[in-house]
Amino acid sequence: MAHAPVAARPRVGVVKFASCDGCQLTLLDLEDELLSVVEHFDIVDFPEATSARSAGPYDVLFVEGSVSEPAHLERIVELRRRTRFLVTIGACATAGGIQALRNWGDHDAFRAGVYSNPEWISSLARSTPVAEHVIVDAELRGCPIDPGQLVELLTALTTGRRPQLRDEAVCMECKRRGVVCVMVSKGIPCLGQVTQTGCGAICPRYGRGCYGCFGPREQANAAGLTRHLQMAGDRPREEIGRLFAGFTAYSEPFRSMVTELGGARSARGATTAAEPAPRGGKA
Amino acid sequence: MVMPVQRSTRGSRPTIEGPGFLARADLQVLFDLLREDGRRLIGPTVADGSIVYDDISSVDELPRGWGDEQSPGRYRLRRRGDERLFGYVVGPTAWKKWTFPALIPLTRSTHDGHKVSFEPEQAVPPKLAFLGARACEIAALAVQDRVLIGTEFIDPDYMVRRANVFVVAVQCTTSASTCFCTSMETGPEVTEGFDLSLTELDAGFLVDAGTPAGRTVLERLPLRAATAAEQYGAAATVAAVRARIGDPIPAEGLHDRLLAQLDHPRWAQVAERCITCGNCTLACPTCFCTTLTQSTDMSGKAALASRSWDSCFSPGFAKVAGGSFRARPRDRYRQWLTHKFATWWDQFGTSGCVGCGRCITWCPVGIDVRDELNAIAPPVPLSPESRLVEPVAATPNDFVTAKVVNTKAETADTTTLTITGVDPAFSHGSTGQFAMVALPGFPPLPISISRFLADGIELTIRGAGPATKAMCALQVGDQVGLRGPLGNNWPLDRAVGRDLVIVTGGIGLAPLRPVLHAIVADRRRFGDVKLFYGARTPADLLYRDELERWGQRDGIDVSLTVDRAGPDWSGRVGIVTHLFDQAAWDGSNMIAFVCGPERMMQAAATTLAGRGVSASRIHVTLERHMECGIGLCGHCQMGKYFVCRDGPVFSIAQLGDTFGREGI
Amino acid sequence: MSRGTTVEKVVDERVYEVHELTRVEGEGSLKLRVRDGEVIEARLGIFETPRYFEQLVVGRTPDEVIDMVARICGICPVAYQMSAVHGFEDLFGVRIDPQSRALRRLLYCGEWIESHSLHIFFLHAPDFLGYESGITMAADHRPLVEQALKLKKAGNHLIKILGGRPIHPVSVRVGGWSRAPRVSELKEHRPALEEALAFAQETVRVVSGFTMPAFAREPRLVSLRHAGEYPFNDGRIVSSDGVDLPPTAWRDAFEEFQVEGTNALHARSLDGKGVYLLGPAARVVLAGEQLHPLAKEALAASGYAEMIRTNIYASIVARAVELVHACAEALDIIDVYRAPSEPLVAWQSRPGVAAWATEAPRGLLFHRYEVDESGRIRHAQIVPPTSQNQAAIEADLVVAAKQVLDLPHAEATLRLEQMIRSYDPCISCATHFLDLRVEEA
Amino acid sequence: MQDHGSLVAVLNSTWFASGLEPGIQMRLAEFSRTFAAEPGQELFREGDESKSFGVVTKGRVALRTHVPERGDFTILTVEPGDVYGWSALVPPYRATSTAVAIEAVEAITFEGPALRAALREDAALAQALYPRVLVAVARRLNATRVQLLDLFAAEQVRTW
Repeated sequence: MAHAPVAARPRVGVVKFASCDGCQLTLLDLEDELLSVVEHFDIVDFPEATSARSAGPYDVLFVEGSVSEPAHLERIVELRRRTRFLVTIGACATAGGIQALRNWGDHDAFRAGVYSNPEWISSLARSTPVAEHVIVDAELRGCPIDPGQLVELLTALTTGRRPQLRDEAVCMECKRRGVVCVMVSKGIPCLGQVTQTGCGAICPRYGRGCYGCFGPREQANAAGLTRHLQMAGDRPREEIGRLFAGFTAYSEPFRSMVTELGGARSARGATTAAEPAPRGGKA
Repeated sequence: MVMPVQRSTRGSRPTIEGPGFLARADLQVLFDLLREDGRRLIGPTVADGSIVYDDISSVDELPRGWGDEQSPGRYRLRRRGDERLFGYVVGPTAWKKWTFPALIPLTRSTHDGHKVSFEPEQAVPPKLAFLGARACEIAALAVQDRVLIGTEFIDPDYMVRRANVFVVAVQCTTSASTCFCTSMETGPEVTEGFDLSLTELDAGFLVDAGTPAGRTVLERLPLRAATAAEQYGAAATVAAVRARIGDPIPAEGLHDRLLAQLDHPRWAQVAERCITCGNCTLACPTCFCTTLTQSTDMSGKAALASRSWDSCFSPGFAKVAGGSFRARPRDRYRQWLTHKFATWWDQFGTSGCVGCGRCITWCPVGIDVRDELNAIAPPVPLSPESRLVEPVAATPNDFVTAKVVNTKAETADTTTLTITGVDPAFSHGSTGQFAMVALPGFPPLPISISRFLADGIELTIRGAGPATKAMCALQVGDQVGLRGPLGNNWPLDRAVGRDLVIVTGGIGLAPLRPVLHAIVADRRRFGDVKLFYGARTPADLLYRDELERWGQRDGIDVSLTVDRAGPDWSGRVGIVTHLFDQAAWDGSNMIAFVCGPERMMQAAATTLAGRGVSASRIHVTLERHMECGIGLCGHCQMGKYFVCRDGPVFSIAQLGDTFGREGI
Repeated sequence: MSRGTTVEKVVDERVYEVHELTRVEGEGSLKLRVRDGEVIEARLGIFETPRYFEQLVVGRTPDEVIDMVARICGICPVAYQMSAVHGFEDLFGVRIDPQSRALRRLLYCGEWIESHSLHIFFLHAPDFLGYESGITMAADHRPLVEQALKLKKAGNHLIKILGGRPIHPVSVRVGGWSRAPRVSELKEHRPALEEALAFAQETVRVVSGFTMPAFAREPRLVSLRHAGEYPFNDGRIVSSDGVDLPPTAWRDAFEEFQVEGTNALHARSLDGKGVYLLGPAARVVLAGEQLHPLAKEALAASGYAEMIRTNIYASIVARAVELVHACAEALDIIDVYRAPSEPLVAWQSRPGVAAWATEAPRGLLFHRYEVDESGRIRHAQIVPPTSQNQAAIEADLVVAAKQVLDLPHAEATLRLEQMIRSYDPCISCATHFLDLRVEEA
Repeated sequence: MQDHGSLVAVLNSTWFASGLEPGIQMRLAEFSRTFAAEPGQELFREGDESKSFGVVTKGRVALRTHVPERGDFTILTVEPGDVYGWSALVPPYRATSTAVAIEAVEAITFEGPALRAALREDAALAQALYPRVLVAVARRLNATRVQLLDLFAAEQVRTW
């Protein structure tokens, strides 16, 4: 963590790997702060927003998306080399993203399941978080990331503060906001207890259970929650598995829960599901 | 306003005559009066499938006809099928949301070149009225008063917010399976810390004032004097709530018991279930831990420090440079439980728990602190055990026979019979229980057991009528018919770790004698034990040799007095309450057992209450005509109790207004 | 410019190439080869990484699908939620509360405002005004950019009120909403929307003032059309040449097919006419009579009512007109809104095919799910607008080629890039895969 | 004659005089003296003129009354802090019982006539002292009533 401003006016890059662009869009969605952000940060590379390009070096690099195809492997290492302070943004970059659900399946079956000409397509068998490949200096969780946390990180970078990103459960935010617990009062399964805070408890506030898009919190007792859901709600294992098989499924301990309980598609699921088997036609 | 009150478990009634009766239709008047006073009304209303506290302005927003079902990890609304406005138990919201908000700005600071400046934020608290505060919640406010403004350092934000609150209490007329205010001695009766109190009846409310401010409002309400029936009904409902809740946690001595179990395996076991989500701590009405967060603007020149609720369950809570010093979930659970129920006493002279049950209901995985406490720090059973055994010959027409092996003339008219060869159940009976004793041709009589022996019991009988005279005349070798042991017992386990006062007169010492035996057998587990015993004359004193031994050898402070004596008597002459009516006691950690003529018990209870002993800790035995001893014959009814089955031992709080009332 | 434009000097061949398109959503490339004035290759390459969404949703429940498919695109997540939820409700015969349906339109208004304002001011306008980005544009046009940000925020905030957050909102459920907003929450947003409407009208004036490169062709247009409303969530699939199908029946007239060198699939119509164009221009032309009066007014005043059909660069005007419509309709919906009596109606899953098309900001978005007996997805097909537009884009590259040949190479390349941006391509959307119909050439 | 300071201290240690204003206590001290009695020593006899009013500070004083044929009965014991000889303040100033020390007794006594005179002249003193006397007498009256009830007599007593 930086303890002095990274640079007077840090050179910032925003790059993407496998992702939906929602997290980098969050930067453009800082409507109130955007113009002051660009005063304090020199955005040198941000293809989605500007035609001005730079190959670095970067004082700060925001990396969106998961490492998901062969070309990504060298690219992330190369980017790390040109970066002082590397920040992964969003569930894809920090946890592998929703596309990491394929990690439980047979990749070839997946491709064959959708491609008429799979050989034209290059992608890795597993979608993995950036931190599996290079050292990450800071991460912003969430699918997508929270604008408030992004601003907190940016202001912390300009002042050299430690960004104040809490490691507590989503429940804490529910309680602070006076949101009635959906699990206790409605019996809706909720991952809030095992999920890292940051979103502002959106799902419980909107009458549904947390689906864990900010990923497991430190020492998340997913096994304990699972036992309770099985006993109290006597739900089928696979239904509980699907709770964890979401946007951060590939982060432990969610990953073990999915592996143990099911919920993500197996390779067999893939081939049978692709019924009728795809037949390719070239134009 | 309720200026912050120090919490005490004492049941002192507000010094205002009342109560009045307010028709339900007129409740809106109270709303309007409080709003005229410039107050925001915070009260119960149905939202998101539960009854929450929120801004309300009209009676229509109250949860009319709604009740709730609560159990560990589960809360559901249910229709009551009546028009009650307060027919529910405490919900998810705690009043601290307004007196101790979840997030407040603390300090604004600026940084300009070498210059720095710091501006404290000043709270401008709204004038509020809390409508529907329950006894446990008022106790919780008092606990936070102690924590936040009760010591030399005060929280200014809390102080101003708290001072602006007008408290309208509502007596509990229903309870949830998660309630345990009785064990924490915070309820269900609201006794202090309120401006107005309401007790809801079918047609309306009993209204009482607790402060001059409350009085002023009360006087402007369209009230009529409450009828005796209404007052009795109200008292009876609340008493019924107390009875329903029971005493789920044996709280006495819990402090020491808990701190002695820091290495109990159960800590690790509960940590398997605990998600460390922190819900319990934030739902708790007394938890006060907070954390500071700094935020700066993009330039870094202006910063704001804010304070928000934090929880000892969050990993970051105990983090220092070297990592967390409570690294494991088990450490955090232990920290929370031991703080709430033990070390809080050491820090603030009160329990951190008020027994509202929120941490049980709102634990998403339904962990019940009561179970954890009873598993980790169970009360060590006393002998004789406080648990009651199955009586022998339970039916009225059935008796077992037993042999008198010894007789001892205690006084001119009182004899103690030693009876052996009885069913072991008798030996395993509990202090204060009685046996139905029968001789052919005489009506069976309830006789308290005055000693438990390995293979028998002793009965001390005063020959007052034909049957008792016949019993006193029994000789060694004679047989008697017995049923029992019957009735309940002295709550001796509640005396563990407390000072115990025993006040008794005449033959009343007999049912208390086993209590003294039990204490002597396990003396170190009790604080000061005082026995005040009055008799008619020196010659009427029972168990003289034991009295002497208890005083000389067994560390019991024995004081005797008689009503009249001859010149040869050098002891006290006078009434038993004069033995302590001028003592300078702090009754806050005292429990009292009283047995004697009703007139004497009333005087003793009044004097003890004056010494600060709470009504829930003054226990008396009642005498009623008993024939069956098991609540079938109906003779011993007293209000809603059968004295033989529900008693004979009752707390003054249980009896409420019925105690000492003529003709009940 | 490491990956900017380069020129291979070949005697009689010119190559215009952009290895990584900027100011478009996602990762794409452009290649145009012209030999002796004849276009021999016009290719919009899409190298965005595949994420296999149609496979990931197999075995999941409808409500899970709604959460998952939103992640196909961070700019138009609402569109994905809408096509999915309406498809499922159609299959299960769910009758949602009329107010719930109104809120669905309101949510779409929010997304259109957010997406269109982002595209107009931050992706597209810099081309017309000669800037690298909306941000650098702010140096000379700060008030304009500040207004644009407010407008965008007005849209984002609308989504936030309804769904908790602007990107990947959480409250859309089969049967309605997990939570419906209080009337007061929406009323509080009214002033911001009024300001947004005013600026949207201003925007039409501003963009109609831009100098449009000359460009003319008569594309085949496809969009939804609805008798009573401008198409968001509902209507029939119609084309400028007579196609008229229910929103469930896209596959009766169209298909997708794979082309080498791109990770997105192209689409074409089965009638052999092939290429067709989706998006604001198509909607304004085909469903214009349902535009809000204020939007009609703005369109008329712009003087582009005709040109948006023939000149792709003018699509920016159509987009601005739709901004006016979205702001105006949002205000109308809010004014008559009352909380639905039943925000979430109960429903029963039934096996079968759930298919539906709605209008994403970029054009028609078709979803098709096969639901099995246990209420799980057995098979999924998602046809996003950009993959359908690819063929049209490449066709227009050929048209454009003729007009840029005389320009200096770099300028020509920029012009081509600008033309591609006119489609507001959403490449993350386009990048996912579907099984294909066999069609032997 | 003992110094007033220590007398005040002793007075203050009794419930009867504690909390009285220092001025009043000093005033009281003027007519008070300490007094000690051996076990068995008679302080005054029923029917005699009550010369002094006292506060027991140590030991126990029995108040006895004589019943012809039945002899002496102790009807009350005066314990430390409590008063005896209140009849010295109330006409006809004659003892209503016989007071006997049954332990070594220490007391503070007030000379009757002087105290009465002072109470007549010094309204402040009277205002301070009489309520205390009244409390003492009332408390004794209450006890007497309870004793009169003879609560522990057989017919009243619970039989179990």
